[in-house]
Amino acid sequence: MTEPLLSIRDVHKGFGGFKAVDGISFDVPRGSIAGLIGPNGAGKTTLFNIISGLYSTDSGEVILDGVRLTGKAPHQVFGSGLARTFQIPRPFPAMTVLENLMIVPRPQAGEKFWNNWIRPGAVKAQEEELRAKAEQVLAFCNLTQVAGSEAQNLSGGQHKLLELARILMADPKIILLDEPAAGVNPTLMRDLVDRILELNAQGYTFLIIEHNMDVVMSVCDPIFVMAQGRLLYQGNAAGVRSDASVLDAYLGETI
Amino acid sequence: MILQHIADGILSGAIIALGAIGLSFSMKILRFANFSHSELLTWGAYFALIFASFTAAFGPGLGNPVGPFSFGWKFLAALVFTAIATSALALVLHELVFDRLRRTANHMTMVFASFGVALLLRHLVLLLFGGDPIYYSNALQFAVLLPGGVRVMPDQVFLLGVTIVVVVSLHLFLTRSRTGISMRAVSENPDLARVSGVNVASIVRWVWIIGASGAAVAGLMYGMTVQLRPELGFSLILPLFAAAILGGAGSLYGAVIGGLVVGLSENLSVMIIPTTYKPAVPFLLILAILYFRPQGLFGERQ
Amino acid sequence: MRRLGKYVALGGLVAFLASMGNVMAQECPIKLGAILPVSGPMGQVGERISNTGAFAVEVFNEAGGVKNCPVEYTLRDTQGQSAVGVDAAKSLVDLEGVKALIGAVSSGVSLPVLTSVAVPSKVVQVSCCSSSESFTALAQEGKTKGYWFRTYATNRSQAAMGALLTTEKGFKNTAVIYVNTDFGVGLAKRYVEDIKKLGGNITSMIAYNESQQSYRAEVTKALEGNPDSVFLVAFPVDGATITREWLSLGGTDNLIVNNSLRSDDYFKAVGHQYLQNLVGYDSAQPRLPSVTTFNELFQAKFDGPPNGPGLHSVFDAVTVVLLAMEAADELTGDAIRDQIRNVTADGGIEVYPGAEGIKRAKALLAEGKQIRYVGATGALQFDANGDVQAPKMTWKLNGTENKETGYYTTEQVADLIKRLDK
Amino acid sequence: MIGVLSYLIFFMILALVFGIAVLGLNLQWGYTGLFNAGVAGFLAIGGYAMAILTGPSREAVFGGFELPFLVGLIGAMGAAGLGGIIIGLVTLRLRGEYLAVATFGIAVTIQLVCLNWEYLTGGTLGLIGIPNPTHELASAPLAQNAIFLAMVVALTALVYWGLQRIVNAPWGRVLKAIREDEIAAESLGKNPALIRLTSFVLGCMLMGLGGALYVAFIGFVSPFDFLPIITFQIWTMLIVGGSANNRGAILGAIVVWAVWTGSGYIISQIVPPEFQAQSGAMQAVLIGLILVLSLLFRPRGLIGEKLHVSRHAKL
Repeated sequence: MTEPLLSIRDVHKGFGGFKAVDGISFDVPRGSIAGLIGPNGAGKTTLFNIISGLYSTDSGEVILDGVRLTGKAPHQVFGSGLARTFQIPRPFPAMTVLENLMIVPRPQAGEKFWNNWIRPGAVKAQEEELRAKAEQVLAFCNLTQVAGSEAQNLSGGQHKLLELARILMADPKIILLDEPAAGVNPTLMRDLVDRILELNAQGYTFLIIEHNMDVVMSVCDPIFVMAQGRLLYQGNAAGVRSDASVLDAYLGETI
Repeated sequence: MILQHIADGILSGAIIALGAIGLSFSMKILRFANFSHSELLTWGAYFALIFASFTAAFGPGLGNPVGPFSFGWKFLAALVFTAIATSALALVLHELVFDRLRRTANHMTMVFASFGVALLLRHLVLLLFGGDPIYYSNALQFAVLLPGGVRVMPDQVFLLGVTIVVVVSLHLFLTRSRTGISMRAVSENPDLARVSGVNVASIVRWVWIIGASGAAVAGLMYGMTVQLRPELGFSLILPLFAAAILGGAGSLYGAVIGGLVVGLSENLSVMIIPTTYKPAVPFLLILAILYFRPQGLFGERQ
Repeated sequence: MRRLGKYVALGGLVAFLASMGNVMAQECPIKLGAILPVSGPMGQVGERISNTGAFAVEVFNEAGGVKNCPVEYTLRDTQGQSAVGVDAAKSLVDLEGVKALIGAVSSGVSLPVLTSVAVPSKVVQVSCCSSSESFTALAQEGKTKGYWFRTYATNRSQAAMGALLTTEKGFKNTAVIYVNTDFGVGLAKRYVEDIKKLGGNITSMIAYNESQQSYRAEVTKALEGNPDSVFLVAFPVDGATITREWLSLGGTDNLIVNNSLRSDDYFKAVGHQYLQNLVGYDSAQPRLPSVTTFNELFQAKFDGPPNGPGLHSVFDAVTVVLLAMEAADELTGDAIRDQIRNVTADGGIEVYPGAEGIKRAKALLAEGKQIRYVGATGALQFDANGDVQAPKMTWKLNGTENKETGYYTTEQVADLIKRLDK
Repeated sequence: MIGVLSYLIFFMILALVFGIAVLGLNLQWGYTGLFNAGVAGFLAIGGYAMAILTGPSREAVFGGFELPFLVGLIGAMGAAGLGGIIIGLVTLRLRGEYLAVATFGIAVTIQLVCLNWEYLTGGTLGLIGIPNPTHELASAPLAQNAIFLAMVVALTALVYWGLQRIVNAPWGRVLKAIREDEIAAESLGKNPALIRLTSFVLGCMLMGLGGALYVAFIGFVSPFDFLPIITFQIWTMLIVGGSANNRGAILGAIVVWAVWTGSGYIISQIVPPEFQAQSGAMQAVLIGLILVLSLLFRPRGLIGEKLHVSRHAKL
């Protein structure tokens, strides 16, 4: 058995008296599309925020490819090769779609302000490179026609694609998607799922929070089920369907 | 002497607290720092002056002095009059400037607009009433010696009482009345409140009314214990902001405690540092507190 | 950048067209510029000063103006800001073509105006009120090139008079409360030095910053040490606030006040009845009937006596400049500068304020006689640095009247200072 | 004719000196979203640094090193930058109005230090005799001012060019990203704390430069040059001109300064002499009205923000 890519070990997080994440441990295997499901308020997004460094943990740790992420700031986590999207997409609204992408890769020579004075040539060359790459990614995500629009003018589904495209600019080791299918129309959703499968085939690992069970059941393996801050079940789609405790947690909802 | 400084601090803190309540609410519910709020104090004080001069036929200034105080029963009428007049002024500003801006621009634009409005209001007072300091009553009130060697003026003690009454009734309003409860709902989560059927536009108007009334009472109190001049509110703007931010935006008691802390720290500071550095004290205090609690003492973390 | 250039060019054109009329106008009327803080914290003081300055011009015009030309008084507000004051002065000089500048009030504005406008543009600047010692220092370094004058007697003599008054009254323990500006700090420090030499004692020195909401903390601090008297260096508005709080909190009513508080605004604001033990000093008015004329003129014009900071001195500032213009061959800064000492020279024929006095002065000048203007602040004598020495008087309140209680000639004041500086 | 030219030169010097400070504020607010309400404090640091470094020595006052003008300029920027680092480290974790009030307080504190620390700043008297470099180059005042204006224009152009270089570039893109959504930027590997601090410090250095130029031009510095109203003025210039646009910042400086001073001129022309004493209040009312109206009807300023950030990413 190969070493897991992302490893969550006994993570706890409370807000005041409320335990949002209460001792979660699981491993995401390299090359997988892992699903994280559970009823609303189960602590999934909180866990994402912990993994990506936005929240600190009360105890426990997160390991990515042998590197401890716990205690790192979000930008350092990203630098270690973990990228995420948000449940409600957060594009840079008044920037063009193209530049929403070009901003991502690092290190960029031009992000040190003095390089724009003393090494304009290097900055220019790199910008051209970034632009070429961004155009490629935009084409892959079917966003070429909106490359010059302000990001805030895009539709909800396009925002999801934009967030994914943005992440692809950085070639991360693992991609965390927070409800990629929520609020997306069926055609675009199909598009999105195709992109995920294609990327997975190229070797990207995913961890996805999703409520759309068709998507989860068709693409995710393993699947982790959370409820009330705890891990309820882990296994494959068939196992999730047949597990009684999962059905309990989802009482009234169809899986 | 320390007791005297504490007494002075509480008395001047009370005025700051009253003014800061409106500022604190507008920061939380209207979601912008209203730099023209302090001018409402000025206008409040001058509205009371207008009232006093219109009713001069029925006795001097704010009425024939009652007991140890420098004013009479007319004072209460003046209080009501200035609260109404100042609220009207605030609502006019809201309709003409801030409400329009809310629709077209972001909240920072409103902050700058409030700078402009402040300049306008302050100098209109100067144009209308002139720059000379004015007193409701020219008679000087002498301090009463209390046990412990503390001297306070009867007016100030009365005004401290007014402050307490205002704060308690505001508390009751916010916790008992329908409008007050809706107001708190809007302050917690405006979108949710809107969805739950709260008329946000009317709540916003209530915020202006409450803020302006508090400012008017504070202005009147300030005018009574110190003097009226066009820079009355302008000179208070820093302490007001200090108090509102110390307490945490949107918190009634936060603003009151913030006001008292500012008043006390200013007065006590002169025991250890030269008086010339006194204006910096509220700020150093803010800085220290915000460094550890960026949301203020009683504010909620976002 | 091209578009920016266009905007600038457009702005320039507008400014140019706007000012054409003024620049091309004939030499009449002669313009006198005033840069004063008529808004902002000093607005109240500045407004009265400005009105008095305008009044001085009016009086001069009654006497036929300068060189038979009416004088136009052009006021610009400094808002108490140096940059605004500097720009206002420059625009008065360049666009309005004023022949001399009156102002500003605070040294923080007068100094930049002097160094960046008056001296480079070779225009005489006379201030009614700026007291900073920096002007003397600049003049000694030759940086004012003689264009600077002030009709406000320096802090040195004020402090000496204050100390003398305090000790003569028999006060032993004095608290000092002073405004935290160059004026207040300079005066208070000198006062403390002087009073120690005269055998007095200082209980505390409290500086206050202008335009604050309340001064209770300062007052409470100053009350420590149980002073039997208080020396107050302040302007009427803040001064009244401090005095009221001081008295309310049980402070002594043995007040010694600087001349900036010899103002009806101050007396009225505090209440005359509380100030009956107040004493003060001021530059003395010459004991001549013509001064009564000035006071009567002022009273008639403003419906009140000329009590208030800077009123006498701005009247003299304007009058001296206009007399110097009258005496000058041509209306250049240099010519006016050189005539200022001539029209106040010791040994000249004395002339007094008022239309009659000015007419007489003009007649004498026309005859080629030397004159000596003796004005509202006394016989002005500008020294090499543009500073003025004036006789002093002491006063107190008696009911609502303020009454002169003593008179000190220029020589007596100089002697006193010499004694203290030993 | 000469008078008009002379005044215009003078006017432009002050407008552009403010313009440089506005450019600094634009970097902080326009591009990075930092609400610095303490502009006057940084102008003061720059101004006093200039005075101490290049001014004549004085009894009982620190400084008076009589160093060359250029050293003064660099020193002023350095001092303001250092101040920016210290203040930034303490305050930049605050947001919006909270940052504004904290920086405002710092400016008040700086002004109080200037007023009261006599050994360093000369106290209330200020520092006099600060050399204006053009006085050695020409003797006629008009020529001196013309040279000073040329220098200020050159400096403004240099600052403008330097800023355009870095804001229309990947660095500026990160600033804008942080301004628009700090959490998203952070999750995409940008370090907001460091970048906010860098932008803040660079902006403070430009304010220091503006303060130094003002002081060298006026030849004098006192605490009364840096009242809080200056901060308000600089802000108005930026908002009226158009924030997040460097041309807008310069244009705003010129236009607002013209309104600020021109309104005094106009009022002195049209208001009858007996109401002259009210002219100050009328002027302030007018300025307030212009500000409010321009915000109501042109909230983006005269020249608004451009969509593209990096000059290499235009479509």
